[in-house]
Amino acid sequence: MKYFLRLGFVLLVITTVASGILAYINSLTEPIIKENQRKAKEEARMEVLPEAVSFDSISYLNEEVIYAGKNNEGKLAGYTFVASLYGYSSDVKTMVGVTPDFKVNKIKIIEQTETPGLGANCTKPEFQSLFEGKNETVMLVDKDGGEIVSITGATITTRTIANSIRTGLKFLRKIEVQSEPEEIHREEVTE
Amino acid sequence: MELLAKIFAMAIAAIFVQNFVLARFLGLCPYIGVSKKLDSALGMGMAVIFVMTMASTFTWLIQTYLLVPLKIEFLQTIAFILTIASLVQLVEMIIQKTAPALYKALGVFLPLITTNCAVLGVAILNINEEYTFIFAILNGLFAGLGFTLVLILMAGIRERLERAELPRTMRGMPIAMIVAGCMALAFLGFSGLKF
Amino acid sequence: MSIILYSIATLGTLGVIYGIGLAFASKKFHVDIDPKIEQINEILPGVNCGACGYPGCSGYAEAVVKHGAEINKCAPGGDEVIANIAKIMGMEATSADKKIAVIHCQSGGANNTFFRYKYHGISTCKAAVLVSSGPNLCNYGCVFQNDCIAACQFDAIHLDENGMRIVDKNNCTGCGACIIACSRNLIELVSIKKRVHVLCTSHDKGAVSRKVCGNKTACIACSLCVKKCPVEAIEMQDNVAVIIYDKCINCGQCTDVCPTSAIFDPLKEVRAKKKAEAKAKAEAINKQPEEQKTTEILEDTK
Amino acid sequence: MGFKTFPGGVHPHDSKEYSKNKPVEILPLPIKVVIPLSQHIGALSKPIVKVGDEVLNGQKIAESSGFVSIPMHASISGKVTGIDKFNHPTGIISMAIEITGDEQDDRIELTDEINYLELPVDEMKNRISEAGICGMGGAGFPTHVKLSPAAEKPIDTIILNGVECEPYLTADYRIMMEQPDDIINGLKIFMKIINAKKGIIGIEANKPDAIKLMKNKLKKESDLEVIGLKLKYPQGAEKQLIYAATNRKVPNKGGLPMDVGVIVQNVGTAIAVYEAVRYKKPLIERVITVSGKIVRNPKNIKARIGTFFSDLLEFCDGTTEDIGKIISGGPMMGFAIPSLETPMTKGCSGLLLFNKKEGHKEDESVCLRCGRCVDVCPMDLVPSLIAHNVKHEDWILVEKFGVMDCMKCGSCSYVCPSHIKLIQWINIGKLKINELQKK
Amino acid sequence: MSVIKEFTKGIVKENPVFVMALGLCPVLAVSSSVENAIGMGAAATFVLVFSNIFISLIKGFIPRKIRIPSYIVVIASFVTIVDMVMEAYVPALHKNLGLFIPLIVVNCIILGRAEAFAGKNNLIRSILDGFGMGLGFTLALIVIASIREILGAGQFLGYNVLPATFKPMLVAILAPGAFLVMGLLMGLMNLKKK
Amino acid sequence: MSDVYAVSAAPHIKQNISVSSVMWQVVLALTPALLVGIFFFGIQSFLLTLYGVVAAIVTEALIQRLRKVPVTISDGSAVVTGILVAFNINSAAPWWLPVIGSVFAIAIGKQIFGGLGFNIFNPALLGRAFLVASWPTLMTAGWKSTTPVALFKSSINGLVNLPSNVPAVVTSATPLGVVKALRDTTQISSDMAETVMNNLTSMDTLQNLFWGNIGGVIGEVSAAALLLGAAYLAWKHIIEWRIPISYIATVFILTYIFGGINGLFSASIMLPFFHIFSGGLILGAFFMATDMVTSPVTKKGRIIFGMGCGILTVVIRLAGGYPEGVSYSILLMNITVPLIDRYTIPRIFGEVRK
Ligand SMILES: Cc1cc2nc3c(=O)[nH]c(=O)nc-3n(C[C@H](O)[C@H](O)[C@H](O)COP(=O)(O)O)c2cc1C
Ligand SMILES: Cc1cc2nc3c(=O)[nH]c(=O)nc-3n(C[C@H](O)[C@H](O)[C@H](O)COP(=O)(O)O)c2cc1C
Ligand SMILES: Cc1cc2nc3c(=O)[nH]c(=O)nc-3n(C[C@H](O)[C@H](O)[C@H](O)COP(=O)(O)O)c2cc1C
Ligand SMILES: Cc1cc2nc3c(=O)[nH]c(=O)nc-3n(C[C@H](O)[C@H](O)[C@H](O)CO)c2cc1C
Ligand code: SF4
Ligand code: SF4
Ligand code: SF4
Ligand code: SF4
Ligand code: FES
Repeated sequence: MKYFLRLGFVLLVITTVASGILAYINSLTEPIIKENQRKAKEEARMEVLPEAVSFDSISYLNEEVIYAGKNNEGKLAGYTFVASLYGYSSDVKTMVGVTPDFKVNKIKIIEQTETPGLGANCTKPEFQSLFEGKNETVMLVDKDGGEIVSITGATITTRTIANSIRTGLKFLRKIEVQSEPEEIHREEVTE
Repeated sequence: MELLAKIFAMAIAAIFVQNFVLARFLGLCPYIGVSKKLDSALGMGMAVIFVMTMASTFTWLIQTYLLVPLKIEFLQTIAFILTIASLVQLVEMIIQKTAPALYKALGVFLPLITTNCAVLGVAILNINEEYTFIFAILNGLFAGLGFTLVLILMAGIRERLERAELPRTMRGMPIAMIVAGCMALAFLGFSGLKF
Repeated sequence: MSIILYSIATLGTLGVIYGIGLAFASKKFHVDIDPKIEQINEILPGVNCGACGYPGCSGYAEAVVKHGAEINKCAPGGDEVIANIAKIMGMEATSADKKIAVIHCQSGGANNTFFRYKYHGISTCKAAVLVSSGPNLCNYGCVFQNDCIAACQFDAIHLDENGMRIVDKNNCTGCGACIIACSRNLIELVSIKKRVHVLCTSHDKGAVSRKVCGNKTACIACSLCVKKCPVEAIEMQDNVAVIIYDKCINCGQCTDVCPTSAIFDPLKEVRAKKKAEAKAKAEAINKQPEEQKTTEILEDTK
Repeated sequence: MGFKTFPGGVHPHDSKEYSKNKPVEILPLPIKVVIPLSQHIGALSKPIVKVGDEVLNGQKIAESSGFVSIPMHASISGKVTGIDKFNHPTGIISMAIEITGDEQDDRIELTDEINYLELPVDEMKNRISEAGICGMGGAGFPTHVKLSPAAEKPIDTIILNGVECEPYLTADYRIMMEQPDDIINGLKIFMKIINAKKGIIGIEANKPDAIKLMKNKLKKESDLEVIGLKLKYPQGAEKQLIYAATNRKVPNKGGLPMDVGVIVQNVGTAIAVYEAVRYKKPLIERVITVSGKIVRNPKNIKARIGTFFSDLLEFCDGTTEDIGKIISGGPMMGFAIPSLETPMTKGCSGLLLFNKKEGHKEDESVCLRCGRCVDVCPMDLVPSLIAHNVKHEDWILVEKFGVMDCMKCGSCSYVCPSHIKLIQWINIGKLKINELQKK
Repeated sequence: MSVIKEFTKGIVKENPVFVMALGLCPVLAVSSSVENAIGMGAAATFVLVFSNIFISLIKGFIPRKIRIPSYIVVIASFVTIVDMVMEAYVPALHKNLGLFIPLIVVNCIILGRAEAFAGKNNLIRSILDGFGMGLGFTLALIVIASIREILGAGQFLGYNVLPATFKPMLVAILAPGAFLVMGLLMGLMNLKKK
Repeated sequence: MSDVYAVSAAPHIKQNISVSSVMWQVVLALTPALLVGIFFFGIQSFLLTLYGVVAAIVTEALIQRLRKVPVTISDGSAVVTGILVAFNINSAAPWWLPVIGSVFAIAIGKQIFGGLGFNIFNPALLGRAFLVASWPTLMTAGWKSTTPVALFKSSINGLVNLPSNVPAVVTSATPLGVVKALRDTTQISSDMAETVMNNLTSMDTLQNLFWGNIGGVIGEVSAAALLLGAAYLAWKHIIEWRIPISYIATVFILTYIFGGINGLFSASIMLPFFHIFSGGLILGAFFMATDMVTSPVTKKGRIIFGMGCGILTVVIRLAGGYPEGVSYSILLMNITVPLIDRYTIPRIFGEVRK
């Protein structure tokens, strides 16, 4: 019995010490990590909607927040949302900036693990710029009759991105056109 | 029906499309180490299926009811590996005592599994993918099945290669890697599979 | 701060529970196993990586003890572990009385064999002797398809220029694999100290064996050696002389009397040289000019 | 006419044209014969003569040394000049009795039992046993043993094997053409002894006139039947013949025809049995085919047991080309032998001579895994895997894959594109497994 | 064994990847680019060195029965530290390596060295051993990653190194390429050994 | 001792067949398909094939030299591999594609395992899979036709008589590409999809498929030419019916059940024929799945193998990321061959059922 207690005790000491140290280090790194994540999203938002200086959350699309961005005059500068759909081999997440007239301002692929050299080419600026100024009616791959020229050998990825953005745009238009911008219940997002 | 379809899709993905070994690079040590004999491979495969399912279950519970409420998710790695290690050892001892026949067929492979990154991998993936309890368990099961499938196929091939006139330098590990590469090449055929 | 406390508490509790639980379980579910397995298991790194090809360290330990698995399979353990396992298994080589293989036939190549037929078929001795009793005229001699060479893992059997199989006594470990491989039962393990061997196993009558031996070194069962041996170490067994190694004293006298050189003595040259030297010395004392003769003798023995 | 057959098998060219239409000729008395003591499966016969003894043609010179053994008889009259090791037509070297003839050919006396079918069964069997008859279809199993099946295994059918599926050989064909009545009488004796209800004569499709002849002869016999069989090797193999004729499968792992109520005998054996039962004539001669492309005059010869092959060849006027290979028996299962100075035995149905080219060497290459051997194996084995495992000495698998069920028909080796000597490997495997099983 | 050898053996003679074939998962998984390889190598080396230090320090206090669990806890702690620190300071790399950082815990090299070496040797030797092994691991990773990145993307560390006419051999950075490159390299090592 | 004769184990006669005769007959049987390829795609397809063959032979000789084993390029197996690699490449491919494919096929697919007889995977298909994974765009795009005469009332593309209002999405280059495009896009009405499907299964399309007037890789286009070669091989007993028949039958049945666009059994009876004659199925079933080295030796095993290929082909064609699944299905089944062989050892003649 004593032997068992000793075993238990040693393990206890080790785990205690370990967890103590870890908790301490965690307390140091966690804020940085959180801040990183927030910054990353915010930077992405800023990037796709550079005119905006502040963002208000207005709704949710697939559990991701849709923001309305205001420019420095406090006027609506546009919206941002994260479009997401399963592509060739992964979920492709795109930060989309939308102008107030529901055209794409800019997009940024923020998460994907498509095939390097094929689907992964979607992160290239040349490709992302294809989407600028398009609305949901032409937000289709060329092969589907739209205006998005697909990446060679990666039609699936292209189609995924286009479709996800199109869905988002439709949704956005629905909720925004229904309700007047002023009436929308807005709250500052604190994250 | 909806649920069944989802489970089916998950099974296909975990077993073929995102096979743990060939596409995700998890569990390679036993894949190379224990695939020399079909019998061993079968035993190992069964043990892995069992442990992966168990581990998925327990780690999910620990994560959801212990780490998350207490906000100590950073202890995930350490808690999971301790859980898996203890679980495996416990199961091993119990089987050894109560079912010697089963132990002979399966139990001897259990210790090897502790350091198999597929097990810890599936536990962490379950959390990352935010699976529900049932799906976490199923994911563990299917991932184990996928692992076992390629392990057994590999063992069959290696038993045949044992008697091939391989170039000397390629014997053993190198040819196993090459076969794995060819298998991965063939498994690319499953890529993009959707039902 | 609370997080630090929580984590310490959680992990500590987990640790204690797992630790004590396992300790209890190991008592409760204790199973007796071979102490050697335990010992080896202790020595092994315990990382259960599977590099050995066995299911974990304990699997390997069991394989070593029960199934004679090779002891050098543990990659993480390195040489140290190998040495330790060897110690536990009592594997230290005892070189006190090393036995090596002796091939009892001096034939064995196309150059020194008579044929009954041209053999077409699988190049193994086993297969060749199954076809019409083997291609060579002698029914007891080497069929030289090299099964022994293939069987030897230590590269200890080589061919000489006549195609005769020679055992390299340095490489031979006395494993006996070649004995099993030889379809003519020509190979025997003999203490390395015994140097004189009858290199023929033909049970044919003298006249026959003399005729069929391509190397002309068959034992013709003349029994001269039996009579000559000072310690009665040779017996005639069914038409062939057999040395009882326990008795043989390596004197080589049988070699001298054998009319067909069926008895082989590697020391013969050394002996002859010594003898010649002794003789030379003796004669040198008697007659100086005879010197040339001795050199001739020496050259003969080369 | 619907021909019956078995699954698997191969179609080598039958090459029977050389000797098919040559009536049996009788070989002049040889000066010397050598009678091996092992012409059959079972224990060696025990010599009962000494060197120097005078013997008569037909006199017993060696007696059977057990139940599964047979006596041997002198096939010429003369003097015993040696009891020593001699060449044997299976290629081995074994003990034999040499008799130098006195050119008198003095015979022992024979009887003539007109009502031989009325003889008691035991007497019939005794006569067969005393005549030293063993199977003449190749395997050489003592016939009296075959005719004494275990009581719990009733035999209802006797099959006479007139298939002669080996290429070149025509001995059985000739005797069927020339002695059909004797064969039928032999069959009746078999049926009488064993109390079988049905007798079948199986003949391959490439001998239509033999089938016709036999059919005519058997028109009135309701319990006797001729069955035509497809031209396919090894149609004459016992188990395959039984399957084709009766649709019964002899169990593997040492199962015997009697397990399915059948006994198979060669047509030559039937004649020998008839002669033994009726005339008490010992088995001292048989018909043998001497053939091959290079034989000047291929023939079917009735020759004394113990005659040297060299004498037979001389009777056929030698060869037109240099001999490359000598084969005793058929080309598929026969033995290549090192010397013509080899005596023929009771089981020798053929002597074939090949030229140097036909006897040339083909090296093994690696197995392509083409599966041809698997397709043709009449025993449904996987010869390539057996050979592969013999090579790697995995005896457990070798046995598991059924090496002991291989009848060495040679079909697999015949079709292998990689020239793998499958049978040779299988033979090694058989030997090893035998050895292991004994332990 | 000399102290220097303790350090160098891990690099070639007992290279954990090519010779011992341990810890293959991260090797194959992250070797599609040199950058990831270096990151992974650094992380693993860190864990190796520090867990070796700790284990060689506390080895006297650990009862045999709970040796392995204790070591695991030590290693897991360092892994978690690496994990957190990387996430905080090099988030991009952390994201690329993903799952394979926590999986360092079960990497046989680390547990193996802890058990086979640090558990038996003094502090200095353990440090050198850990460092040597870590370096060997990193170098192996870099070699594989270089081949894969150059062939598969025409790049090295993200810079184009091959002429534009070269059409990258995509397969090299896909899963099959990892196995094939690894197999061929191992074969090459065997060839050299003889 | 004057005459020394040859002695060997029985049998003493031997069927006139050898490895090289088998291989060269396969080469012969592949020639009609090559000729049709040249006819439709021009001399370029011949050159590509030549490059593939030469590369295969040179690689084989080089590696055998390095391995210090006898050089066996004359047995023709490398030639077969080279041809089949090139047959799996489209005629517009650059010259180095078949070369690299053949080098990989022989070096990694064959010699590394010990050469002829020991390889696990079909070398040519491994070469193709390697190329597809490495240069997917080159392997799947850009069919070019240089048909000298307009033999048939149709185009070299996937469709005949395409209604003008069909969106561009379905104008894929190969018939199976059209099927996959229909599956992938949401931008086409079900009526339209039906029209396209009907078009695919029309007699005209089927005829084109059969004769080879259609987009595809060099070797696969003409079912007729391939069947001619296959018939020769079958007549010579070089290939055996089990694998191709079970393969094709499985595809037939499964595509009939699952192939329709409106659920189970909605396909017309012509659809299975469309599936059989399009893509590489005929080439694969008769020339690649039958590669004896990489297929099971047992009879039952071969049927299982063929069915497995069939199932995988249909799965990939109807649900996979590629329009065509023949090559992957065969490769995937290659993996299972050792196990199939192991568990399908036939019951020995006379073996008693337990
Ligand atoms: C190994 C491999 C990876 C691939 N990865 C992708 C991918 O990430 N995204 C994608 O859209 N297509 C990918 N494909 C290609 C698809 O299978 C398909 O051929 C392609 O999407 C068709 O597009 P296309 O019409 O532009 O040729 C990949 C193909 C292979 C062989
Ligand atoms: C492959 C093979 C082929 C055979 N072919 C014949 C044949 O053609 N004719 C024949 O009488 N016996 C043939 N036999 C022998 C028979 O199996 C059987 O032993 C014989 O018919 C029994 O009759 P017996 O005892 O009278 O010789 C063959 C055996 C084997 C294994
Ligand atoms: C290369 C190889 C191939 C084998 N193939 C088979 C096979 O096809 N069928 C089989 O039952 N056993 C096969 N075995 C036999 C196994 O080694 C082992 O004897 C068998 O699986 C034991 O199974 P059991 O205990 O159920 O009888 C094979 C073994 C090896 C090494
Ligand atoms: C009927 C038949 C089909 C063959 N098919 C292929 C094939 O698909 N791919 C290939 O590389 N070789 C093929 N070969 C050639 C040969 O078998 C191949 O090179 C071996 O796989 C190499 O070991 C074939 C040969 C034959 C006789
Ligand atoms: S096989 Fe063994 S006994 Fe024979 S020579 Fe070689 S080492 Fe010696
Ligand atoms: S060497 Fe001497 S002791 Fe030995 S057997 Fe010969 S004579 Fe006898
Ligand atoms: S394995 Fe035996 S029975 Fe089968 S074909 Fe070969 S020799 Fe005939
Ligand atoms: S016939 Fe020959 S090459 Fe074909 S599988 Fe059989 S042994 Fe192998
Ligand atoms: S590193 Fe993944 S199982 Fe060993």
